[in-house]
Amino acid sequence: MNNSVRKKAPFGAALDNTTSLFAAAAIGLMTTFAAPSEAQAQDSSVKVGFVTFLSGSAAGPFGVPARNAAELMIEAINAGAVPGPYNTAGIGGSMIDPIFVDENSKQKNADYLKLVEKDGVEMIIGYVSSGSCKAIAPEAEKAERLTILFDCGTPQIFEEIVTDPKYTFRTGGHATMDSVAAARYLVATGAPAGTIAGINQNYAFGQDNWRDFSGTMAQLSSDTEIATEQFPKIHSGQYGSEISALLTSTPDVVHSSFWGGDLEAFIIQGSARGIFERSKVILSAGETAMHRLGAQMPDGTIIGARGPHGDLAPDSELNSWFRKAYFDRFGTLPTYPSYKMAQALLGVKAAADKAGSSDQDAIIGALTGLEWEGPSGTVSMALANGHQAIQGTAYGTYKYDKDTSSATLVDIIHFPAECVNPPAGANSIDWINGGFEGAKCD
Amino acid sequence: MIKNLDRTEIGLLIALPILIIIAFILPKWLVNYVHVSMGTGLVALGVMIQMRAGLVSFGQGLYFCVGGYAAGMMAKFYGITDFFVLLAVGILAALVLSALLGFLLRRYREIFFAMLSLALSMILFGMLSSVEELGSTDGFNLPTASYLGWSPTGETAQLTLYTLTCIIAIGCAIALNRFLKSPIGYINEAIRENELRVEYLGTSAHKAVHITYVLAAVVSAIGGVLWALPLGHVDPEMTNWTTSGQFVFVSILSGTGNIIAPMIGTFLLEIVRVYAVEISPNTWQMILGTVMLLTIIFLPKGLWSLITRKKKATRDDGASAPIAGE
Amino acid sequence: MTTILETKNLEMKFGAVYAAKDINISIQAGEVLGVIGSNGAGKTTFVNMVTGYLKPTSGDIIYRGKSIAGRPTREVTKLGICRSFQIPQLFPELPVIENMLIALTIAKQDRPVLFQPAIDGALEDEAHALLARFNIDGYADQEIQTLPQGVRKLVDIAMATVTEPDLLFLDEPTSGVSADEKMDFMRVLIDALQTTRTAVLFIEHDMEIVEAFSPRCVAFYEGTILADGPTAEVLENAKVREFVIGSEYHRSSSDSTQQAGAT
Amino acid sequence: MLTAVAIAVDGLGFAAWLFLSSVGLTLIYGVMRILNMAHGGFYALGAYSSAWAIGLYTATGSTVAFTFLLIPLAALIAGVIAGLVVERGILRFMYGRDEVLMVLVTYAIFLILEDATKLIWGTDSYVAWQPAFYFGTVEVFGIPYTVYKFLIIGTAIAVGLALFYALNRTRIGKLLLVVIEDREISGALGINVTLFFTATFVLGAVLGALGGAITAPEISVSPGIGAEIIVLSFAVIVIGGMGSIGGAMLGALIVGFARAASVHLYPPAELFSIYLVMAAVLAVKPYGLFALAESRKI
Repeated sequence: MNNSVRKKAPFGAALDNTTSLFAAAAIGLMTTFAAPSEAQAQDSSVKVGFVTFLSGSAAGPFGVPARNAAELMIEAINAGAVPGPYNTAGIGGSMIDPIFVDENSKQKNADYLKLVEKDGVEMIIGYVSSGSCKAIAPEAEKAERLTILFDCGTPQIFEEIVTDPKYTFRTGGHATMDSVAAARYLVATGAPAGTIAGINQNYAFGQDNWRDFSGTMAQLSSDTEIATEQFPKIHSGQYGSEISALLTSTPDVVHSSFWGGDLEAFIIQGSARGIFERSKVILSAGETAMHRLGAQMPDGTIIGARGPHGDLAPDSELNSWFRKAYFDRFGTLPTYPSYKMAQALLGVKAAADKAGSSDQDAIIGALTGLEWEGPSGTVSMALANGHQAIQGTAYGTYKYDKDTSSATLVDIIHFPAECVNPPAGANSIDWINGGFEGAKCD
Repeated sequence: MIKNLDRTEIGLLIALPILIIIAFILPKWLVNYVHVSMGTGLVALGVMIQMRAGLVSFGQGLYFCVGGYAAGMMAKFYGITDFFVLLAVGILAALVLSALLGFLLRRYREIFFAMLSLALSMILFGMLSSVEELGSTDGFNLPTASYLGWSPTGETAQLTLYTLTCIIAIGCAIALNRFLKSPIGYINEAIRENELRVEYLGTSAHKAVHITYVLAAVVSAIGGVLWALPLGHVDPEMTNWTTSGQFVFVSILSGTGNIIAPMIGTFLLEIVRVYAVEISPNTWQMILGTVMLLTIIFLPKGLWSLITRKKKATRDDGASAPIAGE
Repeated sequence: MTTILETKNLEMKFGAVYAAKDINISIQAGEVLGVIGSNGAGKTTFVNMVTGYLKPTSGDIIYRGKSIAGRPTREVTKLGICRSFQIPQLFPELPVIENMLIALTIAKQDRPVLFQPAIDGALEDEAHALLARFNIDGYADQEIQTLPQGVRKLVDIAMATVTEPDLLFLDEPTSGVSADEKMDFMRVLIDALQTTRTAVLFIEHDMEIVEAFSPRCVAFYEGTILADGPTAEVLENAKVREFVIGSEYHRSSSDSTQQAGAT
Repeated sequence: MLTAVAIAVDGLGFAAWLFLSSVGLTLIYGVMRILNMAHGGFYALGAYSSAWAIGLYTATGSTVAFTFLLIPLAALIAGVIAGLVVERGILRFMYGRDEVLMVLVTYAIFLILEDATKLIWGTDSYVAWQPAFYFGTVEVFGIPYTVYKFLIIGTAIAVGLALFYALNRTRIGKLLLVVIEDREISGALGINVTLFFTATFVLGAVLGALGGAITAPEISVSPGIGAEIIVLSFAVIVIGGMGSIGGAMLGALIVGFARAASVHLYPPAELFSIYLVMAAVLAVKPYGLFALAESRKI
């Protein structure tokens, strides 16, 4: 801050330093980094990069549960300890060798390329944020490396950004179904819905969720009116004013796609002030909070898990094994990010085992259009030329069982994939506003 | 022109071919960090030239974002992909906005300049985060650039963009180096040291600050365009205060002694972060913080003082006068 | 002799307090004028008003036939009025020569120049010549903050002369200069300024210096002018003796603490 | 009318939290001229230790009433330890450095504290809702508010008054004002400046921790809460005038009411209402509302 005009003379002598610095930097970097990074480990292992939030506000609710699930599943897969049909060791015979990277970075693309080129990963599984996915999907196609988006929700990925994917897959459903199913659940349970209100975080995910939910409600029950639309800043944590606004506008239904700390803060502040008694509250990502809050979560709240995950997952040997193994190791039940990670890894394993190889091309070939069983039930890569999964979803109503001190969901309704997802090629918003053309809801 | 080059500028010109050759020698992932560091490094330069006038902009992300978004919107809404048009649009947008905002900001100094610039950048952040057409907080994607009708793809496209980025970044650095040695550059030094005297010497400190502010905005917008194009993506995070904060920290850590410092500092900090993440993905912030702290403790005038200090030492062998305040 | 500056009923009020009232002074081209008065008498306020640092509450300032009251400092400087400061206003982290170069650069620029080097050999020669005029060329490469107060004062004054003003205000040029050096110091100063026929108004507490260097003297008291005329007459004036000089004789001892307090 | 009442109460509640979370920042800046970014770290430490202590305590099944002692106690312990470590361990070697450099130093400390918090308490969130529910709710014009909210408002007023009294009416406060006015002279007068600096920093850290601790029962304490508070509290003290306790109070009220008004009247503006207010205030009063007077220069 201080070296200034008087440095005129010193800079005069800086030539050798300036150039030598560049030269030194160049040479230094060459010797340090140009070392053969491609040096492969044993043939029987396959390097996989995992990118989720390990710091920041999304780490606690999403990134870390997903990483935990990844660690658990990798160990189990490498040991062949997953129940059948996944009880063979490794994927396509190779052991998974994981590298974890923090998604909380301003240079996501450069970090991605570093994984591909320096660390030499064969594939990358990751990305919670839709913003990351939008940036990474084209990069994956450019880098020609298998990339599996396991969580992010924006429908735009294959609708607009990468319309002809070759290397990019998404093993989770997109966010449209969360909102469509929430509205369908509400109508199916016959709750009064004359006026609806929303409290969603003011960023793309929250805005999309409310747009889809209010749009679906307008289609399903034409006399629905919007009482108030609240969009607090993400991670603000203090919702006193918003709750007052919700209380004074007396809506029948309050919809929220809050997650993480915001969700828990809203439940605590809202339940203390009786919002859950005055209105029917739908929490489309409520499942992540229910076991942690227990009795604090008011009975009667409609809970979603952004897919048939967690307590909404079907009863199966795989699911019970996963829940038990996760609980034994981490002391909490797995939430939907854990399920989604397990689902992605099992999809990869199913594809590799089917192809009998862990080569990128073999996995891509087998994963395209694949159908497999995860802890949350059947997943099929039906959209975007076999690159986008569809999956049904489910909603339930919260009930705290005082006798066993456990959080449960009752009145669970499952929605088939075709009921809550737009058909191949259709744009989500148009599909909702056009009255769900082609929806099959049994 | 050539005869007027000073040593820093010659150094920069020599660095240009080295930078370009690097693309063929170093592994691609590393070149990639060099590439994006040039974009963000230019913003750090914008922060640095304002620091020379004693002004710390905690909202330089505003112009980083304006540049990226202006170019991106040109491509998104008008289908224009020409590199030079996108760059020109980014520059123009920053020029107009900063010329206007400059009338407000030039009255502010110290922490108040920092906070007002932060507030303005956060207002843009808030607005962009609510515009669905621009992808809200997720932002939107940019197409691959074309060059006066030529549309390379794949490796060629990357190398073309990289080479142009190098040329423009070095060009900007040379221009700013000249700026620092120009009368306005000197007036900025004087403003930082004693603004009252500047007015008594018969010139307007406000005008000099305004000009510097606009120039910094333009350079940052160029950085924004050059950063967004290889990434192919922009989002409002570009104008979030945490992004702006990083530019400030890079400038301080690098030192404001030389125009090259922030460019190299940006890259080095990026590499430190990458390796911190690699060593300890769960606690890399702690490593980064410790590195920053140690740098400040041992090199209070920034990394660049490593070089000036060494040089001083060799010079002082001959000359006897001790240099005060170093 | 032509009148270059004339103030008419100049007045400065801070709240209910008059810092200056009914100030009527005219200054001739090339004259040397001493100003005396105790602290808070309104001397510096007067200089601040004329140089545009303070905007007078009422009254007018006529410079070469035109009103300049309320004009910003930089314009007043450009018109040819400059000043030095009681506490030197310099660029403390930079060497003396850079201080002068910056001053010269600013003085010479008419419109903003962005990408051309400000400094060339000619400018450096000019800066050294200026320093030589005040006998401080030997300090050229030292940082301001390492210099003794007297040298800083001279740099401050030298800086005020780079625009070649027609009228120069010196605010207590000898404060901080040790008692036995004051005379020599002033001689260097006045000689240097006489070569350019600059009109000089200097504020001074030492009556010997006023007697020695200024033919005319103005005495301030509580914001008003007590006396204005040939120095000998003013110093003999009864009121001046009572209100100004009386308090001044005890001043030299309190000088140093006052300096520290003001910084 | 109902909306006006809601804006008033909501604004007051938000302002109280803002004031408690930013008064430590303005105190440290006022005395030490350090814009302390690590403040967010202190806030998070206070919130974590309070939520953690409440959780441990209530798990024993004892009466909830004692948690109201735990909250200030947790803030005190967390603030004193963290404040001492940071000030004695790092900052004291850096006094006299450039203000901007100190921002960077404290930012580095903040990064370290963030991960330290994560290492101590993990990434799972902590909920300690018991105190917030303990007193139930009261209705204001038919809108239920938790009594706990009014407790926070009361605490904010009490802290503000206590600081005002301590600064202006006690001997130590007056000595502190001397230190603020001129460090060197007060040193020469025999005042132990170092001690004052340490004490101020620790007090600022305790206040930051208290802001986090007292709001912990209302929120979910999770990684990242410290980062959110930094820029918010900066806005508050800049609006009020850096280094002024009264300014922080006024700034908190302005920001609180502005946010509440935007939520009730025009929700989309909530995201940047704070920054809009900050820009507007600075445009009119460039040094904030209660700017400290600059001493005469020439």
